Formats: sequence, C-alpha cells, structure tokens
Amino acid sequence: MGFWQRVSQLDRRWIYLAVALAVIFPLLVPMKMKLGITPEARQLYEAIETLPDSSVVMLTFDYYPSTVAETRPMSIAALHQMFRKNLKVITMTTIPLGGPSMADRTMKLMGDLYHKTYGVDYVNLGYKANYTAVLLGMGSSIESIYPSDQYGTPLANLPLMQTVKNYDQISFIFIVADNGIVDNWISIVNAQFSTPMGAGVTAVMAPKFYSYVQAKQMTGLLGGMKGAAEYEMLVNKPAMALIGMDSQSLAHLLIIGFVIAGNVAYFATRKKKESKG
Amino acid sequence: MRLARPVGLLLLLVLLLIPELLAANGASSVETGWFRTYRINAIIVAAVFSAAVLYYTQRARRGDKLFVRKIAGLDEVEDAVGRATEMGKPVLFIAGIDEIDKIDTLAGLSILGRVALITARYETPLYVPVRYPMVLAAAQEVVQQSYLTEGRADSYNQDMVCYVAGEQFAFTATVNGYMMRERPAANIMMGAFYAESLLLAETGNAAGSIQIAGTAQPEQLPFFIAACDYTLMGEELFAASAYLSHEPLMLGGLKGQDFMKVLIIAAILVGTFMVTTHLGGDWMRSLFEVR
Amino acid sequence: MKTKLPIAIAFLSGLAMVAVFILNPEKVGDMEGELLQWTTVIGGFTLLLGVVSIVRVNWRPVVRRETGWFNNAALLLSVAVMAIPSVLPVSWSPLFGTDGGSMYDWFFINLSAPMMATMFAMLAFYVASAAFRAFRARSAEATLLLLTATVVMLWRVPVGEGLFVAIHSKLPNLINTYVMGGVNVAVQRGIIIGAALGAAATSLRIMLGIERTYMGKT
Amino acid sequence: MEILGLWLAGFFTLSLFSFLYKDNPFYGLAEHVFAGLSAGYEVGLVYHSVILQQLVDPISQHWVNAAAGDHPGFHIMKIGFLLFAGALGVLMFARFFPKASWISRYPLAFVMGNTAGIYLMSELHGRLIPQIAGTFVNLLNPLNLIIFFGVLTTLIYFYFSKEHTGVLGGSARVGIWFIMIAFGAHFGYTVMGRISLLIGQVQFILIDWLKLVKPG
Repeated sequence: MGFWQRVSQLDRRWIYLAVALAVIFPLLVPMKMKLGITPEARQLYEAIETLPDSSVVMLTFDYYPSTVAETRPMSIAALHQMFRKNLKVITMTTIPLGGPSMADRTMKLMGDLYHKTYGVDYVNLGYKANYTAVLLGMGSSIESIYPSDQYGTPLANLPLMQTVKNYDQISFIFIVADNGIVDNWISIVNAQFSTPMGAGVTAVMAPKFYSYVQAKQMTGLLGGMKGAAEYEMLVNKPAMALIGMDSQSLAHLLIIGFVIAGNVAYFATRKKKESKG
Repeated sequence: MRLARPVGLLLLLVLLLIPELLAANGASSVETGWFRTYRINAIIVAAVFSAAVLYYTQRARRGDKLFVRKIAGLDEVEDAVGRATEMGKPVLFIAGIDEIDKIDTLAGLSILGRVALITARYETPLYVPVRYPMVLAAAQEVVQQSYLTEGRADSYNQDMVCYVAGEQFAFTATVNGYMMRERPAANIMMGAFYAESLLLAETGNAAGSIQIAGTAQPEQLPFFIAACDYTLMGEELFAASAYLSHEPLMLGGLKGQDFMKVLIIAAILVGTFMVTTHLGGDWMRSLFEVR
Repeated sequence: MKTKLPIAIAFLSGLAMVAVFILNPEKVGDMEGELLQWTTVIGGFTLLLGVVSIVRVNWRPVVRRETGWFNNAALLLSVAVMAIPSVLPVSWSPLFGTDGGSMYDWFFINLSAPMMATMFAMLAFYVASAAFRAFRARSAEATLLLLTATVVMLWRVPVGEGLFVAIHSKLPNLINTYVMGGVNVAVQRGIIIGAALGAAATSLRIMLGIERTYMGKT
Repeated sequence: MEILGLWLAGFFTLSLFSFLYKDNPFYGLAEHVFAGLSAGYEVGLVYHSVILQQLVDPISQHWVNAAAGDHPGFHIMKIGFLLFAGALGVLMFARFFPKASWISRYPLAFVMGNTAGIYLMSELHGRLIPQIAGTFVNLLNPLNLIIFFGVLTTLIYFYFSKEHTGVLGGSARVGIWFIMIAFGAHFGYTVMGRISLLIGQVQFILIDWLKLVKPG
C-alpha cells in the first residue's frame, strides 16, 4: 500500500490523537498568538466603562454547565470590570439546574477577590421558573418575582435592593447565555422597558445576534471563546479564554490540514487507479 | 383540466375573504369578537392547503396515478434491512431524541412502522432505543402492530423498544456503546436531532453500519451529510412515511405540498416584484404579517 | 373500540387545537393552556412506563449474572440514588428534594454535568474525523461543501482572519454578510418552508386518520 | 465531599473519553451510571414539575378556593378537568397488562391528535408565512439577490411531482449547490464552538482537577 493510500485510509484514532495534542499543547506551552478586537466587543466594554460610579448593573447566568468553556470566562471578565469600577451587581439565572450553583460559585469567587460585601455590593437572585413571567414581572417589581434571594433572605433585608425596585434603576443588563433566551431579553425587556443591554453568547449563536447590534437593540456582543478572550484583553485580565484561543487556532489549522491531506491523497490514489486502467 | 374547479373555488374563497383581511389589518390589537380575525391569513393558507391535500387524496382514492420522483435514500431502506438479514445483525432505529409533542417524532414513528414491517418479514432483529416514556409507549405500539400485520406476533418482544435515558447525552452515550458492541448492520435515524447528531453518526460510521438519516433540523443536516450514507433533508423526512408505504392514498399530502410550493413561488415572485418596484410592497408584506 | 375510537379522539383533539388557534382567548378562556396541561400530565404518568422499562431491561442481567451484570447493577443503583431522595420531602432531611444541597443536586453537579460536558466535547474529535473523511472533492457539490467549510473555519480563528484581511481588508466582513447572512439564510429559509409544509401535511394525515401506524392499522 | 466530587467527575470524564480509543469496561461503567442518573434525574424533575406543580398543587389550590366559596362552580370544574387529565394518564398504565394494553391508545391518540392540531396551524402561521414574507426583498441589492435565488432554487429542489430534468432540473441543481455552500459554512462555523467545549474539558482535567497548569 502506497503512502497516499495509507493517508487516505488513516485510522480515525490518529486524528483524535492529533486533535487532543493540538488542544493540550498550547495549554502547557502558551504561544500567545495575536488577537484582534471586534468593534462589537469594544462597544460592550465601553458601554459599561462609561457608566457612573456605583451604578447598578445586572449580569445573567443563562447557561448550562455543558457550555461553560465559552460562557464562564465572559462572566468572570465582566465581573472584573464591574467590581473594579465599583458597580453594584445583581445577578440571576433562567436555567433551573446548574444555573444557580454556577452563579453562586462565580459570584463568591469574584466577590471575595475584590472584597465586596454580599447584599451591599452584589446580590444573587437565583432561579425562578417560567422565564417570560420573570422577565416581564421584574419590569414592575423585582420583589414580586423574587420575594427572597438565592439564599432565602427576603429582599427587604438586603441594602442594595432597597434602592432597586425594577429595571428603571438598572443601568445596564449584561446577558451571558447559551440559548435563545437572548431573544426574550431583547423582545421583552429591551423593547418594553428600553433598558440598555449587551450579550455574550456561544459561537454557534453569534451570527444570529449581529442583527440586534446593527438594529441598536443591543449594545455590543461577544461570540464564543474568541469573544470571551477579547473581553479578557479589554479588561486586561488574561485568563482561561485567552489561553484557550491558542488551542482553538491550532485545532482549526489542524483540521484544515487534515482536509487538505485527505484531498491530496484522494487525487494521488485516484490518478494511480486511472493509470492502472 | 381537473385542477380548474377546486382552484377556482379556492380563489373565490380567498377573494371573499380579502375585505375581512383588510379590515383586520386596520383593527386594533384588542379583539372583541369570537374569532382572532387577525389570523385570517394563516386560516386561508391552512384552508387552501387542506383543500389541496384532500383533493389529491380523493384523486388517489379514485385510482388516479400520482407521480412522485425518486427520493434517494428511501429506496435504500429496504436494501439496508436486507443486508442486515444476510449478516444476521440487528437494525437500529432512532426516532429522534425529542418528545412526542414534536411533529418530527411522529414522522419518525410512522417511518418506524414501515421499517418494522420489513424487519418482521425478514425476521431481522430490531432495536429501538427511545428517550421519552411517551415515545416508548407509541413506538412499542407501532412496532407491535407491524409485527401483527406481518403475522409475526411471536417474534415481537416488548424490549425491542426500550427506554434508555432522559438526558440527551446520556442517551447518546448508551446508544454509542450499543453501536460499538453490537455493530448493527444498519442505523436508521429519523426525527428531530440536535447536537448529538454527529456523535451518533460518526460512531455508527466507525462501527461500519450503513446509515440512513433524516431530520428537519437544518442545523444538523451538514453533520448527517458528512457522516451518513444517505440523508433525507427537511421535507423529505415528512414525505418518507408516505413514500415507503407505497400506498397511493398517502401520496395526497405530498401532492398537496407541491401544489402549495407552486403558490409560494408565485407569491415570492409577485411580492419581490412589488417590493423592488415600490408598487405596493408594504401592502403585500402586511398581508403576511402574523400575530 | 380498539381502532375507530382512537382515530376519532385524535381527530377531535386535533380539531380542538385548530379551533383554539382561531378562537379569541378573551372569549373562550385559555383552552390552549388547559389542553397542553393535559398532555403534560399524561406525560408525567407515562414516566413510570419508562422507569419500569429501564429497570426490567437491566434487572434480568443482574439476576442471571450475565456478562457485564455489574454495569446493569450500577445503573439500577444510579437510578435509585437519584430518584428516591428526590421525591422525599425536604422537611425530613436537607438531603432530600431537588434544591441546592440535596443529593439530587450533588449528583447532578458532580456526575451528570461533567459527563454531559464530556460527551459534548467529544464532538470536537468527531468533527475532525468527519471532515477528514467526507470533505473530498469527489463531485462539484462535495467540492463546494469542502471549500466553504474550509474558508469559514479559517475565518473563525485569528490567524485565518488576519490572512483574509491581508488579502482584502473587507474579506471577513464579506464572508459574514454574503455566506452566513446570504446563502446560509436563503437555504435555511428554503428548508424551513418545505419542512413546514411537510409537517403540516403529516399533521393533517394524522388528524384525518390516513396515517395511523400507531393504532393498529398500517 | 467537594474533593470526592472532583475526583468522581475526573474519573468519569476520562472514562467517557476512553471510548475514542475503543469500547472498554470503564466506558461501559460510565455509560450505565450516566444513563441511570439521567433516568433518576427525570423522576425528580417530573415528580416536582409535573405531578406536584401541574396536578397536585392546582387541585388543592382550586379546592381551597372552592371551599372558601369563591366561584365554587368554576373551581370544581377545574378540578374535574385536572382529574380527567390524571385519569387519562393512569390509562397509560394499561400497557402493563398485555390484554388491556390497547386502552393506552386513547391517551396516546389524544396526545398525538393534539400535537398534530398544534403543528398544522403553528407551522403555517409561525414558520411558513413569515419566511415567505421575509423573502419579499428588493432585488437591487446583491445580498437580496442571493437570498431570492437561494430560496427559490432550494424550494425547487424539494419539488417532488416531476423528474428533475430540463429547466426544473437545472434550477434544482443550482439549489443543491446553494445547499452545499450553506452546509459547508454551517459545518465550518460550528467547529469553533465544538473545539471550545473540548478546550473547556481539557482545562477542567489539567487545571481544576489535576492542577498541572496554573491559570493566567
């Protein structure tokens, strides 16, 4: 069997091994490839950066545990920016399982890092079923939807929630989501209460939402791990997403390499067959 | 022309409804009558469509020959089961991974009915893992009936159809394990599939099975096309049951769809012309507004 | 009784949903929600069928000590540790129920969630092997598939984007607009229009009892 | 407990990945545990979100209201509906008795008919009509030209009533070209997300679990 024939019938496990190496190698030996920042990411960053001190922002954890690679770095980078700027953060989730504990862990981690006090600097509302009613209801009164926070404390006992009654007191909503809930945030909250918002979504969803940015229904957008990496660069806190981008590039190039090799092998072996008649 | 009469009647109906439609367009959003008149456009479309389907079904009943072009992939179903019989290996059928209240699942189940007829005839082992209990009940009923029809009630075993796991990827993990261990000769995947499509199809490919897939989820089609031998795209999934049944009566729906397609293409041509030339484009769009 | 009545039920319940679609909810109330709730409740009861099925299929190998019975036993145990505490009242112990801190939550976060993520992540390998095998320029159609896939893959990473910008500064933008927003949208739309017709036709066949494989007639 | 959870997560992650090499006992175990947990998960979910929330709670709520004399007729009717739905659900259990299993066709037929009724209208109303209207575009723009021809030729590709020859065949062929370009683009686009997920799992193994790499 000739070389090209062997390439053409390569055992898929070699491909798996190559992909694994392409992903692991840059994690051990960072290559620090250059990364451009898209206007959409910069817009989102600027929108939060220009908020007055102590403004109240909302950050959502609308993602399932299975997509944390793309979404969690966005939440963390956003919190770096918000806490450093001394903004007050209210967080919530529309995901029943996994969502609340994701929000809980991330908020505690970042809150401790910036020495923030729960109830004064940030509040975690947690999860409530029936997202349409939740998004709509918070427009008139957050307390009617969430009588108490994630930990069962009545909102009346949380200092931050004394000044925040509904969307009117929230200056910006930063949505991080891996599902179609973004549509509802736009069509319900932005359309009816005109609260400014921006979103971080998975790479697969991103192209669909560019039109919202163009239509000015959304201020800025982050798409997938690349978007997360851009935001890490903007807040100057390189972390998981930026590390991951090297792996991302290498794996893509590898797959393209395989496709090219497969085609070269295909034509090389086909010619041989033809000449043999 | 046989078409003349029903089409004429339908056009008349549409003409009669136009004033109603115009009135509905101007009406306020709060409806006071018994009907949601603002949905008149959808009602007209549904009426025209149902009439077309009924008309063609009636023609089929009268014995008219209705032509339907070959659908690549569907002709392979029988061959694939035949191959499984020769090899003495099972046929794996997955009716998608969605609940029964998804129409794609119902389409998958009716294809399962046709496939089970063939496996019953050849006494080929059949395995149908399902993700939802309600689909389990329906699939068991479908398979049992097919075996009864072929007079092979004794070869039917309730556990041919079994509930595997409720979670998408747990279901996939189990089915993938089955594929590598039992190496079914044919994998037939028909219904609603999501991110697991490629996990299933690549594993089936590695196991050396012939794979025929069909789904109406446009995002998953590229993966099935890359990894399966034959793929039914979108509408073809819904046509499959009718096509496989070889029953003229079932083709009425297909013909009705094609009739609608001609109307839709005509509507697009007219609408695009009106928009491009600024001759009443907005009015045309407003006819298609939905609430 | 066995065939005719179910067909009549299917027709009437289908017709009810069509009526709900047309009728004004201000007048008839939330019939839609009511009927959908019935479906949900029926589905809830049916779960028992699923549990019985999975237990029966796995119980036999354990009793007969068939090869791999250990796995089947592990499965049964997993069902039990997740299901039983979840239906017991929280008032008995904070480990019961489904809230944070329950056994249900712990098993979900520590076992189910990482396994879900792992299965999802395995797609990366499968995408690579499928691309290697399927993307060969065998025909005009296959060539189009492989070329666009390669171009889009390149565009999505910084190196490739840089390359495209070097060719023409607007190239990445053009790909996004014309390929993703043009061809992709058009084809999705064509498929959706066809699929909507097919789905409606299937619905009609079921309502009219032409399609009734599931009730004793093929 | 947290350490135990981390190690179990790590163990099962590697076990599932091992399937890439070949089927093996570790994968077999992980697969069965995963399936079992997911079935158990479903039990908890359905018990709370369906049996309690949709059936038991509403019945008791209506009962309280009826007892309080607030429109008792309405509430009794609601209770009747809910009990009827529950009874339909119980009929599914006929499947446990082979002789009586045909009774389960009643609730099944109800659900299927319901689904069919919903889809008959919603597919036409919610998907077909808006998608047609979306294709009424101004052809003086190149992007719209692509959309216009793409939609038309894709539709023609799915036309079943004639052999694809002549003009129809030519259009159908252009349709399949459009389809292939779109599928290639979608495939290439999705790769990024899939690789990200793998990176996430690898980061979990190397950073969170084995602590071989320091983040940042």
